[in-house]
Order: sequence, then C-alpha cells, then structure tokens
Amino acid sequence: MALDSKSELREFKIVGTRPLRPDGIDKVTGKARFGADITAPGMLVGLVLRSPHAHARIVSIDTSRAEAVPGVHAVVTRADFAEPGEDVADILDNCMAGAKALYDGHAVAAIAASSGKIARDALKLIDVVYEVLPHVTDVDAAMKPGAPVLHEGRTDETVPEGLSPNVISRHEFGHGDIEAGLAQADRIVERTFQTEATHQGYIEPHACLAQMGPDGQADLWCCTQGHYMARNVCAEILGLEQGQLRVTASEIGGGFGGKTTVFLEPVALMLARKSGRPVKMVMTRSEVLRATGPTASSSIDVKIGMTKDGRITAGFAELRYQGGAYPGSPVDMGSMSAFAPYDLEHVKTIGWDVVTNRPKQAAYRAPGAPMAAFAVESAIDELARGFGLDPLEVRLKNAAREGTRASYGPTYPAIGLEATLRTAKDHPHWSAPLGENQGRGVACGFWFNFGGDTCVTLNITPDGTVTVSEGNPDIGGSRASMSMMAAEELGIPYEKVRTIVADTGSLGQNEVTDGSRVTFAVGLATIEAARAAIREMCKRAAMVWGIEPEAVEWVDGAAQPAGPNAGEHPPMTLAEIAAIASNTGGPIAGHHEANPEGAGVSFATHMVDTEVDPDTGAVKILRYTVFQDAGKAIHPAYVEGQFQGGAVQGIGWALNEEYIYGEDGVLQNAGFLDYRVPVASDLPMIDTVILEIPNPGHPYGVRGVGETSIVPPLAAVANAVSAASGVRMTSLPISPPKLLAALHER
Amino acid sequence: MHYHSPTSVEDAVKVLAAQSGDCRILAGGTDLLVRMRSGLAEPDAILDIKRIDGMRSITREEGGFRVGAAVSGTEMAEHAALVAAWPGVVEATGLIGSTQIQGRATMAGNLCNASPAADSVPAMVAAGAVAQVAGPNGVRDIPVAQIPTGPGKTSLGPGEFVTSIFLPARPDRASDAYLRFIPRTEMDIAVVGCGVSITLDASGTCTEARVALGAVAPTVIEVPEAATALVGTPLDDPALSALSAACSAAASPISDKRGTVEFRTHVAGVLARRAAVIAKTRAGAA
Amino acid sequence: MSKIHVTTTINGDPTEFLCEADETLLDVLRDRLGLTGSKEGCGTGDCGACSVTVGGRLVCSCLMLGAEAEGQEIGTIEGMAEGESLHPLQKKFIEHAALQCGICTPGLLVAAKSLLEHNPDPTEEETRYWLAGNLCRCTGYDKIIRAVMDAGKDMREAS
Amino acid sequence: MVQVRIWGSLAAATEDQTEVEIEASTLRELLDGLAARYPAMRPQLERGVSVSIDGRIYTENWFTPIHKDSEVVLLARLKGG
Repeated sequence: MALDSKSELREFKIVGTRPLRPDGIDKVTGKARFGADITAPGMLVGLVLRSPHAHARIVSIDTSRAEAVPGVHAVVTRADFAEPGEDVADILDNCMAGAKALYDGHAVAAIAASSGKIARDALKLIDVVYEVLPHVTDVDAAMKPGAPVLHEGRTDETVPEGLSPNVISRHEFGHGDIEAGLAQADRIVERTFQTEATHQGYIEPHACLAQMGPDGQADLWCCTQGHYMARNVCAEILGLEQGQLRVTASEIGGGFGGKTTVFLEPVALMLARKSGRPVKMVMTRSEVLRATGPTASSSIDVKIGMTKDGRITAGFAELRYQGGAYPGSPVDMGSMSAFAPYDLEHVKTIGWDVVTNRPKQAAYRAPGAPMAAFAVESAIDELARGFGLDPLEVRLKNAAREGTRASYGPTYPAIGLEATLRTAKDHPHWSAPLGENQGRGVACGFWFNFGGDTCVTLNITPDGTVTVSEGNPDIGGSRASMSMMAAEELGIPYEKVRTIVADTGSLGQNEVTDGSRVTFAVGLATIEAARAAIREMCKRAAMVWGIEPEAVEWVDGAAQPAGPNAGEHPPMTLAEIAAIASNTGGPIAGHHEANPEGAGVSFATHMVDTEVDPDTGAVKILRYTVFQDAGKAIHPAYVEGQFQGGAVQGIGWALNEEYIYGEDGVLQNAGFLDYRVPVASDLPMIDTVILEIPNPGHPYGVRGVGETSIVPPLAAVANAVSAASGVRMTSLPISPPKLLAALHER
Repeated sequence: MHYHSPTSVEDAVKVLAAQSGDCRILAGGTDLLVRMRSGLAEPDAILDIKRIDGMRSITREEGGFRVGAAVSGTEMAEHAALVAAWPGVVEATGLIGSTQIQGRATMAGNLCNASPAADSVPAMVAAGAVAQVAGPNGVRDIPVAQIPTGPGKTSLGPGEFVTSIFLPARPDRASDAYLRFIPRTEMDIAVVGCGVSITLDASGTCTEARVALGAVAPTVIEVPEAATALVGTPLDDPALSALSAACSAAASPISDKRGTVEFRTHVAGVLARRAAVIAKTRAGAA
Repeated sequence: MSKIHVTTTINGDPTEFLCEADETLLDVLRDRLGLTGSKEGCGTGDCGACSVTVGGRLVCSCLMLGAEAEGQEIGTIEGMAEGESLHPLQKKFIEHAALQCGICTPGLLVAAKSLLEHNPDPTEEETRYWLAGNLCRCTGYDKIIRAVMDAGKDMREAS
Repeated sequence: MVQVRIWGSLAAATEDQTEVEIEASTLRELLDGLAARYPAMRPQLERGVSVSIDGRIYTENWFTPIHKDSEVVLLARLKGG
C-alpha cells in the first residue's frame, strides 16, 4: 500500500495534533501494571543461579541439597530442557547454560520457592563444579589465533582460513575502487576507533509470570517488545504448541531493542511446569547488566580521502564487533550504514562478527549503526577541519539524495538528509557564539526501517465508539498514534477510539516492536482496518437506503450518497449505523493482516555544543539540536520524545556509559552507580526540528523515527569535544580520565 | 534477622553487648541496605539508632555544633547556623547521593562506612571534627580521622558506635569548602574529593589551614604539607600552586573503574586549589 | 523467625502490616500492601523509581526497612491524586508528553511534588538537580523538566 | 532476466561478479534462481537476506513482483531495535 496519491494535498484533522495519551492516567497514578506488578494466586518466586566465571566448563551440578529445602518446589538446570531446534539453540543456551558457562552472569540453574528468602538461601545450596577456562572479552584479542575459544565450528563460509574460531562471519559491502578513489584525494585520514559496549538501560528490569498445566496449556505474562516472539520462542523451547501458550504483554518499562528476545521466560515456564504452580521471576539490576543483552563493543579502522574543496573521493572502513558469547553482532548493519549518508563513487566496508566471553548482545536502537557513524563522521570531521572547511558544507557537498546509489547498494528514492543539513545550517544554533573551551560538533546518521507481520482488528461498538486491537507492546505512545490514525480515517473524534494491545490469543502473528516499525506498519494496518470497516458501514447504509454500496461514500464520519444519482438521503453517522448493526447483518468490524514492506529510510543531523574543563577532562553538554526527517509526524510530541531520548542515550554512550571488565572477566560495574546513564542535571533541553519528507511507502507518509536519533550523537559529541579542546578522541566513552590523559599528551 | 530500635544510648549499648552474631548499626541505611541487597552484608541483627534521644538533633556546644549520628544531610542543610559556620561540611554531606539519599544519609554513617571516597569525611577531617563514641566502656571522643582504618574498616571496638559528630567553634574570618570530582553532575562516588578549612587574619593572611583528600589512599588523608603551603600567605597564586603540588604529591591512589592513578593525582591538586579559593571567598577575603 | 508488627499511615490511611526485619519498605508496599505504583529499578538507591515520602521527606523506599515505618506518615504515588482529581503535576506530565514508557513516572512525580513543596518556584537548574536521582531512559528529561516547571507555575498562580 | 546486485561477501559464490542475471518475476523466483545457479550462496540465503526492489526493501513476501527493468539489490537481513 503506497502513499495516498492525494496525500500531499490531504488536510489532516487529527494526525499532527497532540492529544493526551490513553494510558496517561494509569501511568501517572501508579495503576499501570508493568512486568513485576503482575501476581497470581499461589505463585512462587523464581531465582537464577549465575556463573561467577567468565568462561568455565560445567563439570557437574548437584541440586539435591537445594531441592531438600522446605519451601523449594522446583529446581531447573539445562538437563530439564530437550535438545532445541537450531533456530532457538543459542537463545536457550543463553537462558540456561549447557556444557559451558560463557560469561560472568550466565544462568546455570534456577529455583522456584515459596518466598524470595527461601529461594535466595536455597540457591547457595546448589553445588556447581566448574573447570575454569581462559577467557577473552576484547574484540581484537578474540580475533587473534591462539585466543581462548568459545565455540568450535561456528565460523561460516565467508571467513578466510587462519583466524580464530571466535571469528564467525565476514561481511563486505560497497562499490567502486577504493585505491583509485584515494589516489584522487588531497588528504587521507586513516584512524582506528573503539567503542565500549553499552546497555539499553531500560529502567524496568525483566520480569515475567508463568503458569502451566499438565495438559500443556500455559499462560505467560511478561514485559517484552514482542509477546508473539516470546510465545513462539518459548513454545519451541518448551515443546508446546504455539496455540496452547497464551502470552499477555504487560506495560513495558523501556526496551530500546533489549526486550526483543527472552531471558527469563523459558526458565519460568519450566519452573512452572515442574512445580505445578505459577512462578514469578524478576531480575535485579545487577542481573540485567550482567546477563541480558548489551550492545556490541567495536574496533573500527577508517580510511577516507577528500579533496581540498571537500569532496570525499573514497571511503573505507573495516569494522570488528564482538556481540558476546554467541554469533550475531550487528556488524552487518554497521557495515551497511557506515557511509549511507554519502554519495560516494568509491566505498567499501568490511565487517567481522566475533564472539567473546560477554553476555549475548541484543538489539539496541539502530543496532550496529552508532559506532560505525562515530568512526566515519569523526574522520570526515577531521578532514573538513583540516582543510578549514565548514563541516556542514562538506556534508552537504557529499550528501546522498534521491537517485544516489547508496553505499549498501540500492538507489535512494526521496530522502531527507539534505533537508536536515540545510535546516541545520539555517538554524540559529549554528551561528550562536561560543566561549572559551567550548566547541560545536555536527554529525549525520542513517537508519533503515522495516515492516513485518502485523495484525489489527478494529471493532465498532453498538454505541458508535471504536476499539482497536493491535499486537505490538506500546513502548512510547503508540496506542495514541493508532487511535489517531483510526480516528482520522473514520472521521470521528480521537476520544471515541480506544486502542489496546491484545494477547497472543486474540490476533494473528505480529512482529516484535522493533525496527521503528510500529507507527509505520501497525499504523498502516490500522488505516486499512478502518477502511475495511468503512466499506462495511457504507454497505449497511446502502441497504437502508436501498441503493448500491458503490453509490455510498464516507465523508467526515458518515456515509452519504456518492452523488445525485444515488438519491436524496441524509448522511448516516458511524454511531447511527452502529446502532442498527444488529438489524443490518450483525456486528461491524474491520481487520487487516499483512506483512507490509517498503518502509522508508530515515536520516538525521545532530548539532551539539560542549565545554571541556581543561584541568579535569570533564565535558559539559551546553546545547543540543536534533534535525530529523519523520516522513509524517503522527503525534509530534512523541516524535520529539523519540528524538530527545535517542540523542541522550547517544550522549551517554559518548561520555560515560561503558561495560568495564576486570582481568578476571567479571563485570565490575553491574549497577546504576557505576554504569553511568545521563541524569537530569547532566543535560540541557534537547531542541528538535521535525522535517516531513513523506515516505512513499505509507498512506500518510510515515517513516519510523525511533532509532535514527541514536546514530549521530556519538560522533557529534566527539566532534564538539575536538572543537572545544583540540584533541581528537577516537575511543568511547570520552570519560574524564581518558580526555585528561589526551590533553596532557598533546 | 532481628531488628532493634532502642530509645536510649544505654539500651543500645546493652543490645550490642548481648549480640553474638553480626549486628550492624542502622542510621540512614543508604550504605547498609545496599550491602544487604547485594549479599555483601548478611547481618544477624540490625540496631536502628534513629529513635535514640539526641541522635536526630543538632545542638550548640562550646560555640560549636554537636550533630547527632542520625541527622541527615538535608537536616544539616536546613540548619542555618550550621551552614553559616561549616558550609564545606554541609555541602560535602549534601553531595552524598540524590535528593532521596540526602533525606536519609548521615555524616556518622558516611564515616563508619569507611569508604576512602566518602564525601563528608575529607570535609570533617579538614574541619577538625571529633566523633563521640559510646560503648561498653562508656563514652569517648576521637578525631574523625582516626575512625576509618582502611576500606570498610574502622577503629571502633566491639559494641561501640558513633553517637555524634562535634564540629568545633569557628573564629571570625574562617570558612571551609569541599569539592569532589565525579564523571556526571550527580549520583556518582567521588573519584577524588578535597576538603579545605582556613582561618584568615584581618589582613587576609591565612593563619590556620587544614586540607584533607578523599579517594587517593586507603583512607581519607590529611595533608599537612598542603596546610603549610597556605599558612602565612594571602592564598595568592604561588600559595595555591604550592597547595596544588602538595596535594598531588600526597596522593597515592589506585587505578580502578572510576579513575586512574594519573587522573586522581592530578585532579587532587586541581580540586584543592579550587576549594581553597572558595573557602577564601567564604572567609570574607577581599 | 518472628515478624515485626508495624503501625503506620500510608497516604492518610491508618495501616498495619507484618514484615520481616530485613524487608525493605518498597517490598512491603509492593508485595504486602499491593501498592505497586512504586517501582524497583535498581534496589540500590540509584534510580529513584521507588521514591516515596516519609514524614514529608523524599526517600528511596528500597533503602529503608519496612520496620522503620513505625509511626511514620508515608506518601506514595497512589496518594497523589485526590479521588478523580489529578494533581497538577500529573496533569502536566500527560499534557507535556513527559512520559514514554512510564516506569520512572511515579518516582518522578513523587520527587517533583516534594520539590515544589520545598521550592515552589525552582529554576531549571534547581529542578534538574533535585530530580538527578530519578533516572529516565526514554525522554532525555526535556519534557519532564518542562512539565514540572509548568506545573509549578500553575500552582503558584492558583495559590 | 533481472539484473541483481549482490554484496561483496557473496561475490565469492559468483566468481567475483557483483552483478548477476537471474530469470525471475517474483522475489521467490529470484531467491530460488540464485540458489540454483550459485549453490555456494545457499548458506547465506538460508540465514536470510533482504532485497531492495526499486529502492524499497523486502524480506519475506515471496510474490512481490519484480520487473525486468527493476533495480534489484541483495542486502544483509535487516535487524532493528
């Protein structure tokens, strides 16, 4: 389904306004029920025993002492699970270790007991014999021949001989001839960049409640970005039929990609199966940081050539990402997106996926792209400044636009990068004066969007109000957006529509809330469901009027004769048609099931001012502006919120957030005290400029907006620090000790 | 686990004397509960001192202030006379954690937790504060600097606990300041902390000084060389540079997840200089 | 082990409960009293999602024992609205889109209410520092700070 | 025949050609055709790919039409957060 041909002319009544969100009151009064707020009669508390070692063979696990404790109802180890299918094997192994514990915090056993205290005490009575193995947590070290090996035989056909078995795959993208391009350059910058792993840092720890009967029927309540995903994965791991496992998504307290997989859920179900009781599991913050999915850490070589007038002649990057103990780091995404903002004749990226003794990475907002953008945008900045050129002008000169062949292959349709750059250049922020030790940085960012399986059912109630059921957890206001699109299409007030997130028994398959897909894909399905209901309502009006359905049209929330030939009939409103639905054929609903593809790509330019304390290396963010193309902003306040939230997560990544492993491979900062996410006093207001270059693949022109905003800030901040201090920081985070050392070296 | 909340020092001493297992003192609880939560502490009993008479009050004594062991940082900040006399000590205590933590955390708890990075301790040491300790052998007074003996370790004997902190009287033209370095603007443990307390004469010459550093040694340390660098000077640039050099020289930190040896050593000198300038202004220097 | 009997007042309601000596006030609120509006984000006083007031002072309920609540006046998010009438802060949070996922919202509201009681006309900087102990990962704080300051303005005008 | 651009890592399966021709009128025919003609590409096709057809990205819909003059580009399978 494509952009409505008349959309450029379409005057929206509701889309683009800022109504109150439907779940607002529940969330400001404490009534909203998140993952840990769900209870069941007779429930047990489930806790996990975790490996204290970064890498160890599990020689034996003796659970007998724990099982003998009064109040302990079930103990689960890997031995309780059947051999899984290939597609869930790593997920299960990550939820419950098999032959080896692969990282500090890896689950090795779990207990369900009648109280948390009993469970905690009983965990200490599980006797695990470990044979500690050498470990590796650094990506470059893990690639070297002779590095401690996590798995044998996982390397795929893309990897040349002679590398460590920790190297899983190689990904190469690009076109042209790099050497030829570099030969045209007046200057070449060649640098190596590093970024540490960061965590999504959602404030709500993972939580779930599971129950299962001997008949194989099971229920699961959990905080997740995708309860259909949770159903399918858990059913396969537990050997259940998907239709027998009903999963209900609680309110979700943040995810950012980190809740697109399962960690506790299969274990909770197994504990419930063994104990015959409902089992609730809630992670501590320490468990979240040690054993859920942070993003990859990276090491990236970049080589870019530029002419003295600012034309990029060639761009090359070799990216090495470790994604923890299992294959699947987003290095392919990083390799595809690294140069995506630029129109380059000669471009090449090579990505290496590497495993290390760290927790299995999970998606984090534009997975793989921010670190790649940090490397490329830093090098471009260095070249531009080296020539004394305006960094925005240089980016404009090289910007990808409609018709550009993207660095990852396809030719771009209409895109918004140039618009964000021009708007940034004209913005007062760009020309505002700076003081001593202050500097301004800019950077661009790119992200894909996608669609995926989506179902929406829209019901017309007898009193003429509307309920929308969708299958994607609402992580940032999507119920409001769906209600708005339904109301827009139906021509009724926003307040007449209530959208709910339905359980897995109520709709067909739905892809996870990820890839910035919900406003695009679920929005599209909502619009189509509304159109289906409209068709039915027009048919009912036609019956009443005794005319052909084709002679009825829907205008401003009512059916009316399409023209004079259809006869003289006063319009019938949605409520009037609803009231007589029983008399005209029964209840009225519209539904739409699809796998909408054709989501549009999204670009942003960020601008930031920093001040560097030359005596301590402290960096202060003084001013920040986001310029991003939203296609069409359905609810602009929540679009701004996505821009602001992504920018601040990126600021944290740039300055203070990092996974710190000791020599022993144990995570040293598994808490919010030393895993330092930005606090309110670290930040200024985050200004936003929403641009609207419609996506031709959506009836209202929507592009996903959730992810792109985290791509530019790493480089934008680093570029601003460079401008303020004169040192180019190539390693994130730019923590004060690192920056001070660099200042002293200068 | 047992919870005790006696209402007199005598009862508290008796309860402590009767314990056979691990009994922890609960004041604000902002360190103890974190330790319990992480399994680092598994006490058999907790003795809550907040209901003991006098533990929650600030009283004038000999021109100075006696601050009960359960007085929170927020309560200190609300005491105008205390703030006027010892702004550095109050601001140091007020830096411990968030607004929420400040409503509970105490100087005495911060002291007995014996972290080398405790914010209030360098300020207290610079102030010449004295802890009052009750125990089976009665009550004794001891300079706060002598309470922590290493990370997590104190010189308190079995059955002893701190009941109050005494901040001495202030002459005219005297003040103090505390600065710490943290990576964010709030919510972090000090990477380096520095308390400076000074007294000036009518001409603005420093007649007395005390300087203490946090997070650069196993305990908070007093730096006499830093004080020497200030006394007899108008706290001018050469004196401040000497102060800075003395503090960096006195620092013998470790590298850890919060900072490096080089960083802490350098920043100790930076903070000392900046804190001295603030103290000088507060003391009323022209 | 014998449980401790505690008599307290929660959101104005006289309340009694039994708890273990090592149970936090947050656990008591959530698990014994069904007041799940206070959230546990960290359990170590670093995120503020469990913020409540005790005797009018803002505290992290995860860093206080249930036993310490004896004789105290506890205020939680559940007591913030009066019947159907939302507190001005609650209204402004919704109006300003100051929440996305909403998990930090109860703690932020309790903390913001405490701020405006102590300082009815806070600057942006004062607001940011007062709320520094309340982590929000979705919003970047921008709309939260605006909502709090706007609520303060309305409350000043109304009084 | 449809011109298909493949990414660098896959060129090992096509004797270093980065553009190949496949007889296909739908996405499914395209993927089947590639697998038949370049067996070395099969492991990657089984792991999953996305396909850009005239600038729009498709992953799953077998019967997405492909025209003779369509721009067709194979991409690594997209992931999101």
